[in-house]
Amino acid sequence: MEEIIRMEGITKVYPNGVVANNQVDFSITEGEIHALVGENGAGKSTLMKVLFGQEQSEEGKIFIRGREVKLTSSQNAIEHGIGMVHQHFMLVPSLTVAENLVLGKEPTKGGFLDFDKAVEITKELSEQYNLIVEPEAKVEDIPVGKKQKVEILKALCRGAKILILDEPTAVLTPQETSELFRELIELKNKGHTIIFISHKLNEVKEICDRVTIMRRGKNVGVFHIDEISTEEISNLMMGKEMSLDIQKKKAEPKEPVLSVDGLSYFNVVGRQVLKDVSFCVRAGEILGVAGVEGNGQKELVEIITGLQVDYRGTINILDRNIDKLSIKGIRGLGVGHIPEDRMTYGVAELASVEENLISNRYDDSNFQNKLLMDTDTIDSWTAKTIDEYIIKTDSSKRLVKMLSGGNIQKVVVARELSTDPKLLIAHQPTRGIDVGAANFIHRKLVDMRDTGAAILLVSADLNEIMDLSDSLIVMYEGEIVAYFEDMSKVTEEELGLYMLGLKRQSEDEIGRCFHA
Amino acid sequence: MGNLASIIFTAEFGYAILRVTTPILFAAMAALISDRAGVINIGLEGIMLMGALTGVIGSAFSGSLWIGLISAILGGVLMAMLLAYFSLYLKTDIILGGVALNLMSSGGTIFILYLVAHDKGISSSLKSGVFPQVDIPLIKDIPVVGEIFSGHNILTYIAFLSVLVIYIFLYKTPLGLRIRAVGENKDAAASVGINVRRIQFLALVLSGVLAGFGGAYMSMGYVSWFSRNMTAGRGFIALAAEAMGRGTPLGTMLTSLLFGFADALSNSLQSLRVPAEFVQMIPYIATILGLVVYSNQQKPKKVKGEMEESV
Amino acid sequence: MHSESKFEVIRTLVAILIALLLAFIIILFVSQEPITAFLKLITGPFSSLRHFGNIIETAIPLIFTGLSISVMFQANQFNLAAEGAFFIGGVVATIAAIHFNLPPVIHPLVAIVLGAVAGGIVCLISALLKVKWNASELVSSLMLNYIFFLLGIYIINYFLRDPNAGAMVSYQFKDNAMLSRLIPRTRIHTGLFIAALCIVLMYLFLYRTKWGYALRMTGLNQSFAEYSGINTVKVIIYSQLLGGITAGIGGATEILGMYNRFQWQALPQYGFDGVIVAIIARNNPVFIPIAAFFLAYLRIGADIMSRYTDVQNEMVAVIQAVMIMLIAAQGFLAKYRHKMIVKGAKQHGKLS
Amino acid sequence: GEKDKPSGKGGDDTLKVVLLVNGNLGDKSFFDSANEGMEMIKKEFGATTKVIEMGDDDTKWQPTLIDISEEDWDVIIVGTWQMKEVLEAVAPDYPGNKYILFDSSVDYEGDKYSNIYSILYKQNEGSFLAGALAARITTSDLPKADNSKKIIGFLGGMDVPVINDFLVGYIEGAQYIEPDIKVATSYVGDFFNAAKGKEMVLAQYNLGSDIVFNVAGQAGLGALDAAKEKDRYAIGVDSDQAMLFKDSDPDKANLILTSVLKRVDMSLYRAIDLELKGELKWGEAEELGLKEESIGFAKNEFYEKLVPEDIRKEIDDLEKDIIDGKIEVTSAMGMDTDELNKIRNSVKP
Ligand SMILES: Nc1ncnc2c1ncn2[C@@H]1O[C@H](COP(=O)(O)OP(=O)(O)OP(=O)(O)O)[C@@H](O)[C@H]1O
Ligand SMILES: Nc1ncnc2c1ncn2[C@@H]1O[C@H](COP(=O)(O)OP(=O)(O)OP(=O)(O)O)[C@@H](O)[C@H]1O
Ligand SMILES: [Mg+2]
Ligand SMILES: [Mg+2]
Repeated sequence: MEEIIRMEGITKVYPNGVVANNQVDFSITEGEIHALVGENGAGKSTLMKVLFGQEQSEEGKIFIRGREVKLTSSQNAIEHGIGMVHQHFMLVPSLTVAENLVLGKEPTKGGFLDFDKAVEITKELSEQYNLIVEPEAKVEDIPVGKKQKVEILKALCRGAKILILDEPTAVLTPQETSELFRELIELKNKGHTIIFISHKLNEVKEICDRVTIMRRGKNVGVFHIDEISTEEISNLMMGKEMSLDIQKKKAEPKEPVLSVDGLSYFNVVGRQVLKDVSFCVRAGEILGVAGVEGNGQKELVEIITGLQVDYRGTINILDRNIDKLSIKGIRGLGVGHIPEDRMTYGVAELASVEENLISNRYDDSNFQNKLLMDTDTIDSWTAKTIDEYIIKTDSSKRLVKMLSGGNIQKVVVARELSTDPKLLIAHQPTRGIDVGAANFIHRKLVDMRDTGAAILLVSADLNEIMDLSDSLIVMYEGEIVAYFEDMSKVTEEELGLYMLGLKRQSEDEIGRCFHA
Repeated sequence: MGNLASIIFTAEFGYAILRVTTPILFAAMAALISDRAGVINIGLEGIMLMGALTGVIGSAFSGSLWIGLISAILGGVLMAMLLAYFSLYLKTDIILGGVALNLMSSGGTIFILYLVAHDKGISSSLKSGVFPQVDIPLIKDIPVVGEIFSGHNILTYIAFLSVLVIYIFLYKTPLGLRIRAVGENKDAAASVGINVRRIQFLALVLSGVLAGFGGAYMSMGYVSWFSRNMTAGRGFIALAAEAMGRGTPLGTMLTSLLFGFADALSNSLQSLRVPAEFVQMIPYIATILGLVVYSNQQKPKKVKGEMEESV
Repeated sequence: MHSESKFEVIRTLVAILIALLLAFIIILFVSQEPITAFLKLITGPFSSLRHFGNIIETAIPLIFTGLSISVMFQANQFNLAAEGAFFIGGVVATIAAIHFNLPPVIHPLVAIVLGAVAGGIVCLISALLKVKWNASELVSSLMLNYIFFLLGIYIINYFLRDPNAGAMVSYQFKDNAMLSRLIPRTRIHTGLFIAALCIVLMYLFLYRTKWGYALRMTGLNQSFAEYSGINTVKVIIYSQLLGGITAGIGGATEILGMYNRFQWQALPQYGFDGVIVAIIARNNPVFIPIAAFFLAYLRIGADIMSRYTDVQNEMVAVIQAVMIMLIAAQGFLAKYRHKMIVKGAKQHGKLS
Repeated sequence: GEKDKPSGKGGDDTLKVVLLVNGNLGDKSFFDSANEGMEMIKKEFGATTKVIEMGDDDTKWQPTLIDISEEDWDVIIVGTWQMKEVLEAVAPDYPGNKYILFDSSVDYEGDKYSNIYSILYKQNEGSFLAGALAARITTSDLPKADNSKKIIGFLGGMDVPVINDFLVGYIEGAQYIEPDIKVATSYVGDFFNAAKGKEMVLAQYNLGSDIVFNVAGQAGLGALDAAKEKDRYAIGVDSDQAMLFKDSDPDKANLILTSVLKRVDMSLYRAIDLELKGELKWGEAEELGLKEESIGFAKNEFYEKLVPEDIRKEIDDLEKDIIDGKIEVTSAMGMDTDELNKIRNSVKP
């Protein structure tokens, strides 16, 4: 097969001084699915943004089919048949699927937008590639999986022959993921070339032909997928050997710490998002919450942590009703919260590491010295915490936005765990971060459980849920549809059936999760 | 109070509302276009003022009203381009840029006026034109309605027409779609190859065009000369009207009219027995009340914090 | 980081140079005596102690409104009612300065405290409107400026107006009420100390107290602050209250330091100048006095130039605007900056 | 900016006069008139003159006055009440300088200001005549008068003593002719918002007044626009506003019956003339009115054409009575707000 893209000696320095790519060579051949892997911050997205013309590199050349090209804008790259589906959705929520799809190359009739034509284009394309979407739905109303499809269609619609998919599976359920893989294979068979970025090495093994591994801004090797094992890939990514599975002894649950009784919630538009949800989390156990995103997990977490009010039902934490409590009051009961969206809730990226670490205890009396804050105590506490959680930064005064994704998540985890919470709500605690950091965080969670904390783990990542949880509930359309007291009896496939609403336990079985 | 009614329920009062609303409406539409593209244009006041001056100069030196209008638009566009260049290309904070633009305009117009007319206050030595008033056939013969809606300055009709034009532009044309996309999520727009900066530049330029119309109306319609600081805060009012109208052309038109009503009322009430200061407050208080009534009904997220601080 | 701050200095200097060059070009076109005019603009403010004193006098109110705006901007509250708060601070200080009978030192302090309260109320209204009804503080504050201007004028006109005066001004202040002058032959007044105190207090508040911490975190990321348990509603309220108080102190200090009776006929525009000062100072109290001094220097230079030569001082508004926009332009000289960063990265051995 | 540079220090014996404007030129009234006075002084007496605009920032006025006081000028002229206290603070430090203050007077008690000459204007005398004329017109059967309603209008710039002095004279003059006259009064709030001035006057015309007197600087030009739009009468102020528009806008000029003139130019010219003759009374204030021709009532071609002879005759008689002291016009100077309100409210429509 012909080499379709070659990047040579790419060096990219961000305005904040981060050297994201350092003399990277990268090449793909036509018609392959090529994996790009590496730890968080290794420079994968950056390299792809350079290829997509979105970022300009300081040094280096790009060749397409052997001809050198200058890609100075996305428009440029699009013209060369390159399409990119970003790590974060690039959609305009208030516009319809069709409008999002044709944006930038809108069909017109007499100078005006031709909406019907846009819908038609969407339908045709969607049928052609078997990526089913509703053209006239507003993007803000459709589920994540569909948004992903819209993103891919967007690229195809612009005639992309080379598709860059930056962590497309991070937000998908197993079923959605396998559906996506089927579609990718179909695309490949139709002659498209795909660059696939993922942290999930089994996925890489599953559908990719070759893999390029990056570490600290450099390319550390290119392999045929059959020539290399996942262990070897992960060793190359991290530069050292690392065990992947978590050692954990059997849980010894004690009294309930969190009890949720008959919780219902209607969102702003009046849709019922939670329906009569009841369960308990006991001291010394990790209760997993599995479910496709958008089935009420987000609201559940927001209500328990006080971010959302106006619900019906009773929530007690350590026998105290939280109905009248502020977020601060809830935290005061000994609740920690690792939020799902770390850049929105987890950190203030323009504040320093230190400032981010103390946000839940800045007014603690031992941090105060009369009217002023006691900087000495805070500094030494911060230094200790940075050490303990192995946060890679050259100074505690460094802005958080200068850290890599994994280290940012460690800042969040360090802050939430170092208060020794009695109840920890961990929502997607390792989403989109590398194996090393994820492992570290998993181990910390297990340690916490062992010292008697109650942990509610909400995650769309089935591996994570299956590995960590002591017991598990499954949510579907705002209801608990299954409860597994013993994890060893559950298979991934079976979970999938519950998550998609194809199966449901009896009320009695479900009711067992309410230990009160 | 009988007096009050005798002021409000007259055709003249209705007519006055439309007249008073015109410059605000132009400026509010200008605010709307740039706001929808995701750039706040605080410099409207200055842009309008510059348009008012360049319009008078253009009209006086060419002897043509239409060249005057074009000059006003050019003046507005140049100012808007300056703001756009600094804020979009040199990354000057857009609010600071707007404040600086207003500063530049309030001094700069006087400086230019002095260079052109050797006068620092008013352009009355320049013979500039005034846009004609037009009667609308049929409507003009209907009693009351005709008196209110007919016989306005042509720019007044253009102002109200611009609402429709902008509506169509924003919602029915490719460029309008791009402007809305850029304003809502510029990364998304950029990812499909839309040049975000160019779209925002264009939106600011359009904003300059509309504010230029507003300026032209001030100095060649409302009155027949330029005088220092003659926009007198209308650019700010327009921002309020746009915010109150929640960024939709129709809503913004209604809120502009509301302000026009309040202003017309304050102009009329003065002749009665209310302290001038309070009467002059009416439009501003009306705007704040409007903001309260029309602003997002959704409560700020965390009101719960107020109820109880800690355990 | 070190090269970063070096770059900021360079950029500021280049911006000033370009603006001055532009000033010179404009002067060349409009003046018969361009060299003199230009020299007056640049050196005039330093030509005598009195002129230098004028810079300080002008800088004092700018420091207050700069601080006021910066604390609100740090909390991400775009409240521009500092203008109205400054004005009403002056009005209320006037009431105290006329109607109270207090010993020296105490009298101005009481007047300033009352001015502070009044200023606080002005900005507080925007905050409450935002908290209760989600009304944009930017818009409501612009309206409040007019409302409080008119209210202030009403108070002066109907309750404090000196009928023997030939303009709409208040009675004279009690002698005890006025701030004393510090340096003979200048009007530099003890308000300078108050300004200095406010700078220090504001710095300590923002960077060394828990309330300042909460305020800054709210400004940097409100969702994060809420999630962390910070009561952002409270922050929104007290940041604007504090901004109003600072502007109110400024208005009171200006009135008692520079005037012997209230005589503002229009909004004095210091609130908008405060935006300029705050943004040039990057909202950092430490840099506020420098930015204020710089702006004051420019304005005094312009006055002196127009007084002695044939150049109209309005020209300087244009120069000021260009200079301010260039200084605040993050992207100005960005290419040069990027080169410097790449070079720095190479030196630190990050690139092989 | 400056008009002319003083020629070198000391040296020759030409008179050197400087005018400090605490605002800007181009107001088409007060300061422009003072500026014209300076032109006359330059032309007639061969004096070296300079005009400095100090802008609107009142904190800059005192430093400027001090700067100028330290230069070599024979006479330093400032105007308005706002400069009075500034002058009081500065003048005693420079006993060798001579200062003229127009439109206000320093407080001469205690002999501190022997180097200041103050000029006050009796604008109320001029506006008394305007009021009388307006009252006559509104009850007349002139083509554009509405003699069913006895309402006349007044547009002020700001609610300040000088403006109210005009107003009180206007009301008194009108009541002198027509005791139950109504006067609609509006204040623009500043002196530049012409659009607002126009709106307000339109509202007054809508209320039934058929003639409006504007005393609002540039904002007052809006009043004249309103007159044209409504085809009603107007009275101008400060400069002869009918003549101002005679060529550029004859339709408008044809509605401006007269203007009340505040002749700052004449009064300054007169002062310098007296000074050269050695007759100027330093250390005193003079009140100048119709008699001294420092307040004028424009009797131009439009006045002659538009105002019927019998009314003109009546106005002339009134003017004579004022000059002779037979009629004494009330002044709003020193009047408190309550009293003023009583007068204003008594004639509100
Ligand atoms: N816009 C930016 N400005 C400054 N630094 C950036 C920017 N984008 C990324 N970086 C930094 O560049 C480095 C590489 O980032 P990049 O996003 O390419 O990593 P990645 O391999 O895609 O990581 P992840 O798996 O977390 O997505 C990181 O240190 C990151 O913090
Ligand atoms: N602005 C900066 N100035 C100096 N060094 C920086 C800056 N930003 C990031 N760095 C450092 O540059 C190096 C490369 O960054 P990168 O984000 O790739 O980290 P990383 O090695 O991927 O971290 P991890 O594996 O923990 O995610 C890191 O040591 C990081 O701390
Ligand atoms: Mg990393
Ligand atoms: Mg990435």
